[in-house]
Amino acid sequence: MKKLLASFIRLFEPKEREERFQSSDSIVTEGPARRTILQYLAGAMSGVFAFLYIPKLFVKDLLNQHSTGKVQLPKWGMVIDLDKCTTCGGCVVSCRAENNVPIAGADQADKARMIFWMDILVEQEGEYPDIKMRGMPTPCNHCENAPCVKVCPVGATYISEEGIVAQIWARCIGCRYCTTACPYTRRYFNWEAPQWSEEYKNQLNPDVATRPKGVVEKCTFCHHRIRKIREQAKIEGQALTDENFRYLPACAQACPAKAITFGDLNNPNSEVSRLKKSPRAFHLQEELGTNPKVTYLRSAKWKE
Amino acid sequence: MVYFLYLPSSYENQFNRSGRYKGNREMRSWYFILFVIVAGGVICAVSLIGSKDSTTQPIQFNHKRHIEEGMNCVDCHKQVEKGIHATIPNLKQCLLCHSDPQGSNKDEPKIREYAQRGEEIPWIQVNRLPGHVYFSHRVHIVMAKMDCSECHGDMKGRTNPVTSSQIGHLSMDKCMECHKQYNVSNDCLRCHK
Amino acid sequence: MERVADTMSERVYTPIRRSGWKFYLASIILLGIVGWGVYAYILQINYGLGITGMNRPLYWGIYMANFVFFIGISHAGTLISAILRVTQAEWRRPITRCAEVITVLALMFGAASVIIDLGRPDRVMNVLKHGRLQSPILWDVCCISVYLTGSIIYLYLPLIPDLAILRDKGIGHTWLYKILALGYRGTEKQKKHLESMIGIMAVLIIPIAISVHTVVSYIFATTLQPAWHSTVFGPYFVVGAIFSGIAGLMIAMAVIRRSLGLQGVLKNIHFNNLGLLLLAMNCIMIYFTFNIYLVEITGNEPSIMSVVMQKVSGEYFILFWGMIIFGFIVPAIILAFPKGRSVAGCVTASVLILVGMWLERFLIIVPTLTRTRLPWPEGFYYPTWIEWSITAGCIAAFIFLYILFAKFFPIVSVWEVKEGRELAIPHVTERVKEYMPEGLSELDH
Amino acid sequence: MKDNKLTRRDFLKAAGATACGLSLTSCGESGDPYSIKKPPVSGDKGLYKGYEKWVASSCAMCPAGCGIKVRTVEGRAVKIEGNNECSLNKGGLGPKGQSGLQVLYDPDRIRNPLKRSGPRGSGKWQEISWDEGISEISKVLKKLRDNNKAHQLAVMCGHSKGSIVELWRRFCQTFGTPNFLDTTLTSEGSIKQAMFSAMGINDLPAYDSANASYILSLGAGLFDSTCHGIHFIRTISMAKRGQPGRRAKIVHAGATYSLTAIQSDEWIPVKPGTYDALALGIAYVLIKEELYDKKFIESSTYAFDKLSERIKKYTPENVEATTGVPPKDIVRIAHEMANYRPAIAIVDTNSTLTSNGLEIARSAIILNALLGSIDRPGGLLIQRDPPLLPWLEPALDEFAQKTTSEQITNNVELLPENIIKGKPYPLDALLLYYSNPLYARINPGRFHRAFEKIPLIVSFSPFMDESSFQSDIILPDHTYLERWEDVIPAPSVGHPLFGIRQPVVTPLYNTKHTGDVIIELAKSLGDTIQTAFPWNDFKEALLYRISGIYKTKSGSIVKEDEEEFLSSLFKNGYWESSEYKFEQWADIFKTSSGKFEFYSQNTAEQFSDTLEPKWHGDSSQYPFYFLLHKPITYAEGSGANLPWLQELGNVLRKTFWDSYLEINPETAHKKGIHDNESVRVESSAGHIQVRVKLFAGIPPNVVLMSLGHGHTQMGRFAKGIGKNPKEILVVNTESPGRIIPLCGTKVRIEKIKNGKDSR
Repeated sequence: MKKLLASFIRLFEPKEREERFQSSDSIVTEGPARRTILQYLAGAMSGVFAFLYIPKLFVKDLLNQHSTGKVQLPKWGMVIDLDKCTTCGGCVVSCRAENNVPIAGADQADKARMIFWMDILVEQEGEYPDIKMRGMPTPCNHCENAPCVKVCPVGATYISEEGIVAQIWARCIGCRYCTTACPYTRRYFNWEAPQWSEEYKNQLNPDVATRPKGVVEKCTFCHHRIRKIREQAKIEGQALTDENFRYLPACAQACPAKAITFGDLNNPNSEVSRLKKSPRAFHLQEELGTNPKVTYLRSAKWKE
Repeated sequence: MVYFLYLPSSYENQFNRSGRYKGNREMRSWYFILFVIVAGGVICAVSLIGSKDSTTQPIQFNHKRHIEEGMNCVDCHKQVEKGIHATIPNLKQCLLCHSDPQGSNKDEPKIREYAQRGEEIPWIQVNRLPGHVYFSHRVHIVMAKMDCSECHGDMKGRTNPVTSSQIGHLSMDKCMECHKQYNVSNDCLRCHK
Repeated sequence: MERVADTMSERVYTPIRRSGWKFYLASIILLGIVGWGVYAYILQINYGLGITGMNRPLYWGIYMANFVFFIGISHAGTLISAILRVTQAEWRRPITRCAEVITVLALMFGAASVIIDLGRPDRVMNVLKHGRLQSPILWDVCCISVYLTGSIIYLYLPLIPDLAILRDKGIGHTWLYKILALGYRGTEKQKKHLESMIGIMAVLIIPIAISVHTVVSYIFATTLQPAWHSTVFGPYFVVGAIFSGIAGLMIAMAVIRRSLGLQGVLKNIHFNNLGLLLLAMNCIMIYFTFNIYLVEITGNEPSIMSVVMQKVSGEYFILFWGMIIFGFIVPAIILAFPKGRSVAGCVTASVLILVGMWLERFLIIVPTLTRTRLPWPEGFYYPTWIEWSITAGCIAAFIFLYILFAKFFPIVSVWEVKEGRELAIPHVTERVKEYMPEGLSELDH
Repeated sequence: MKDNKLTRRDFLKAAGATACGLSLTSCGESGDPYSIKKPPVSGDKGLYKGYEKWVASSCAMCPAGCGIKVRTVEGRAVKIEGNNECSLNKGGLGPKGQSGLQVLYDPDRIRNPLKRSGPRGSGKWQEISWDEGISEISKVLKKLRDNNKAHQLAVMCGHSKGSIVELWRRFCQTFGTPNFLDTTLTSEGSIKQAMFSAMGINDLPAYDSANASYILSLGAGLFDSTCHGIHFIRTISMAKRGQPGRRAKIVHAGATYSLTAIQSDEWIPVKPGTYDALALGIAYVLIKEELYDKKFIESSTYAFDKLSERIKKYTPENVEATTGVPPKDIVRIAHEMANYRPAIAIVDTNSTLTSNGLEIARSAIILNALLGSIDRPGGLLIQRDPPLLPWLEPALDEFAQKTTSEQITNNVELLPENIIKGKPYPLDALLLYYSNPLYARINPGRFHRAFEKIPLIVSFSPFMDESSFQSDIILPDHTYLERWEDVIPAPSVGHPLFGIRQPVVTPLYNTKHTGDVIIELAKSLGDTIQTAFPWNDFKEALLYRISGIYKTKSGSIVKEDEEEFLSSLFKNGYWESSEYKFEQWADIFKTSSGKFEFYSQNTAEQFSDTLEPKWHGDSSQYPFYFLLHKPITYAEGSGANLPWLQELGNVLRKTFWDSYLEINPETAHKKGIHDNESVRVESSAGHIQVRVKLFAGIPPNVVLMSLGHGHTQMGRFAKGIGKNPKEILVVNTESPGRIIPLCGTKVRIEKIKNGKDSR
């Protein structure tokens, strides 16, 4: 080892190197030192520039992902009628079952580590007996101007061509910037490896990937259901109408009050487009300009 | 490792005798060779560990023979045109023909042995996609009219069952390349679940 | 005079020549802490981030505070020495090196803090593979790596002559110096090239340094979170960084001065001057903080107010007022008086400032996350021993590497000091002459 | 020196490399973290990958009996969804129904018949075969019959309807014991009794809430938990927003601000348990101002004069004194109800928890009658039963004929006292079918003592609940996704609805349908018992009953061939008749007068004069009314072992995996209690320690606690989570009828100093 190092060091022996060059050409007497420094510097700087410019190359790829086809793609949206909703929690459990959302357990629940893709948000005001309270189911709002998408450093979350704010589990590095940036706190992090007992593993839905520890997960508008129904229809040559999608996501399907409606916002005749025009319609935190694709209906507006 | 890197003394002597400039150059190439050997070794080791060519299927199934008999892929891999998975045929499928002895393959009677014991043939699934990838055979075969061989290689000429993944060479880039070529969306949600 | 200089260089070379028991003792203690931190980190990787105190919606905890803190400290060196070099402040000469080392190491640990904070550290390369330019984190990655590269070069360039001296004198690990000195022999031409290189780097590094901390503030400011979404965050963070950086530097200087006996080199005047700079920064910090809270409180937006009230009179009441009083006001009072700008005064102020600034980072991140815009969930945060251990490990590793640097390389730039001693007086006289009103000389006649 | 340094460096390098290696290896999960390897499926072979099937069945998570469709992939049940066609729930399914999968795949299910191998409650079990288990029981039963002690066998049954209940009844009948104890009666009893006295119908009422314009909930848990379940949520949402141009008003009179109150248009705070006074106060206004439905009263009711005589006491002022509702509100509600017809007043099991439960149920029914909302669109409906073919009457042998017809108790809550006293006779064997008295009954400690007196206790529970844990033999039943069963939903839609429950997956473990076990048991007992059970298994007996529906050749499935009928029944999962026929008063009223009776001739029970419910406990010592809440997730404790429900928790209070005592913030402030602190809740029957949740919707003199937690057994997810409020309830025997009220206890609360019990 020592000898090896010795010989390696010899390469940089200044005297010898200078002698070497002196013997061949006396003009470059002081060249080597300068050149080496310059070379090293140039190398370092080019490294720096590579660092700066490599990501830029990916912008091209990024733009390609949003291919602009001629066919108008649907833009999925959801309308939740709070006058109908009784906050029974059917949507919450249905979502859990459909999307393999892990159970936190008593200890982790105490530490506020629970994951709900669909959660019920509660607000309360007033004193007995003039109390007012409201519960509202809140999935990911799938904002058109999503604060979470802008901040993801690796493109693990993006807005799909059909308007779904998607999370690609396999790319997520778990920096939790998106969870922090989301003004609705509708993104969840796998603090620990999700645990299923051997028996509960039977229940896992094969259409939805399970998430490993350390990644962020969120509502997907049950896009696997959309894909499934669409493939089925395409192969069987059927046309899909708004009816097929109206109660498609697991939460909408489960809702006993049918308070959740789903559909294509680009289709002016769809139920969601119709409901969205209702005077009762409002969005959560409209003033932030996130432009959510989840619309709420309520006769008296929810105080924010 | 450290000892391995020691210079052989004879070489060092030679190096000392010859001029420095030349010696330096020789030494560099010597390091280069060493590096190539080490790197090559590492790569070989990794690829050896990585490849799982050790799978032995329970029955030496002859694809070529079956195709020659006029069968199609879909005859056994029944769900190719109907579902997401191509599916490995079950024993019932085999017994449609093989309830009586056919041909002369020494593995062929095994089918009936399994049937007698009431067991399924424990085929080992080698083609697997990661759990977060959605790949529908139906869509690619029926809608895109792809040929099985495009991913699975020439099974028609194969006389033995698959022992290693044939789709291992498929990377996400390859999927996306093809999608781009045929003007299919490369939206992440198209294939990720 | 020659003799004094020689004793100075001898003192700088002492740790390079031999390692005393103090070095070993310090190393063992520090490495013990580092080992403990590594153990905690291995646990964290095995169990996931669930082992920390973070939760929903408190997705960022003290790791992120450490990140901002370390990046802040990093502004100690390069920026200060670059600014001082560009402005040709002659008193800078003995302090540049120890400042620049802080920069390089703090940047490394800043970057490490982010990686520690990741849920999937194994996928960290995704940032390069799939980087998205829209994300402030990517800006950070770019800026910090540029800054790190730049600072290493900027640390390295002035080190070359010193390495050549060591190589020629045959002190310490000559083999290493032979490689690193790049055949520098101190000829006029080499010197000229080196000077111009350093000059270019000094100019280049200033905007990069400012960009880094601005971009760090963008991580918070570009989100919609209450009390983060503020235009003032960029300059606020830059000032905060310089502030904590100088404080860090003063502590390092005091330790070096004490342990190497360099009272004759790192003089009281250095502390005094840096103290004044620190005081200036302190005043700007107080001004900014006042500014931010006044605007937030008078704006009276409910979501922001709930965060502000959290700090002012809520759960973080003690930390907040502790930070304001002991982190900002007390140091300002100490530094305001010439007597307070003694070594002891400066160190006291610096320690207070460092703790205060760490709290400031903590109080930027945590209270905002405990009060989200929507009424539920309300967050709470109690860091676990894992987080504290890893934090302690990072700090210990930082100090250890700093000691190690002093062990291998001269921590005070010997040639610069020497050069300064030889050139400074004529140089300064020359320069001062240039400032003089033209007519004055004529009037003399 | 140099050597030293190098080795140190090497050491550091090695250490660093090890650390890196360690961290990297632990980072990557073994295998594919995105798809989790599932355990092999038992049974069905030849399931190809991705094989998917939807099986129609019926939910059993609550008595509502919604139609469900279960998605099975490769033989595993993966998702339960509501059956879109079933008119009961129209595709909707509540959180409990969705969680059914966790009943099936509960890791702590009993997988084999078990026999106790240590002393009771030691938790030592020995696996036995089914034959062993059945013969062991039949040995004991035979001995009972031989010794003329057949009546000393008791069956506690937790289902109120269906063939399996009929099968148990038949078994008891032929065996010769009158002790078939329906444990559901304690919660539904008051309303059933009220229905019986007014209309001669021994069933719960159904409500046509979809078509009502005005709904007054008298303490009912329309959206909390009712046996009408999803039906209420669906129909009332429809009434509120489902039909263009129509908008029903929902008024909730209740003691606390419940889920129902939140979703109602108006909440009227009422003193706990005084809904009868409120209903009669409204009736007073209706009668006084002659706003009632005169036509209906004249044609189809009996003893209206007696009612109008009696109701004179219930002036709005008097009612205010009792209920705390201002007179103007009472008058307004009466006017609104009279004007916005159809209007209904709804009571359910949540209303009748107090000692005057029977009175509450009766006054609500009377109010409906005055409004003319009986058997009318948008009113109270009489649930019609599906036309099942009854089994042939069994022949009884001399043993069965000569045993006493006196039940050991007419109320399950009083069972332990009778057992302990051996009065009227001791109990020798107890069979527990879907009942868990050691948890679910008031003050379950009493049952603990009673259990010690019973030589043989057999449990049929698929879970190790508290009672099974204390039993001698456990013969685990299939869960509802593995068995055949018929489902007659709790009254909701009115028209006959019949749901079939069929195995969605092959049974996972060595469990057995209890119906099959009864039949086998009967066979092993021989004689007339054997002949009374001529079927090979339960499915056969069930199909015999279903053939009655086939023979009517009406309703949603009409098929010529019985096979065809059955296959389409299994495919649809339910059968229902066409429309409900309204205003069939002459047919439905089974009273002696044939009319709606304001004054019952059938029962000797009259109007009681009490206006307020009875509370146990002195007000000075125990200042708080202790109210119980049945949350939608657990109702009375059957869902605590399902993590999905635990994780859903109390939706509006955001409490999970624990039970809380809800208390008014001001009261708490006065007592110096903060949110989430532990308090000691004490009644004269005992005390528990529980965390506090401040909630402004609770009156100052009331504390509220949810049922469902506090199991000491029942698997890993239920055990030790929360507290069971029934532990501190006082058994109050003063109420009329057979009702032992759940809410009749007053408590005091004490802050626990330093978080520890001051005891």
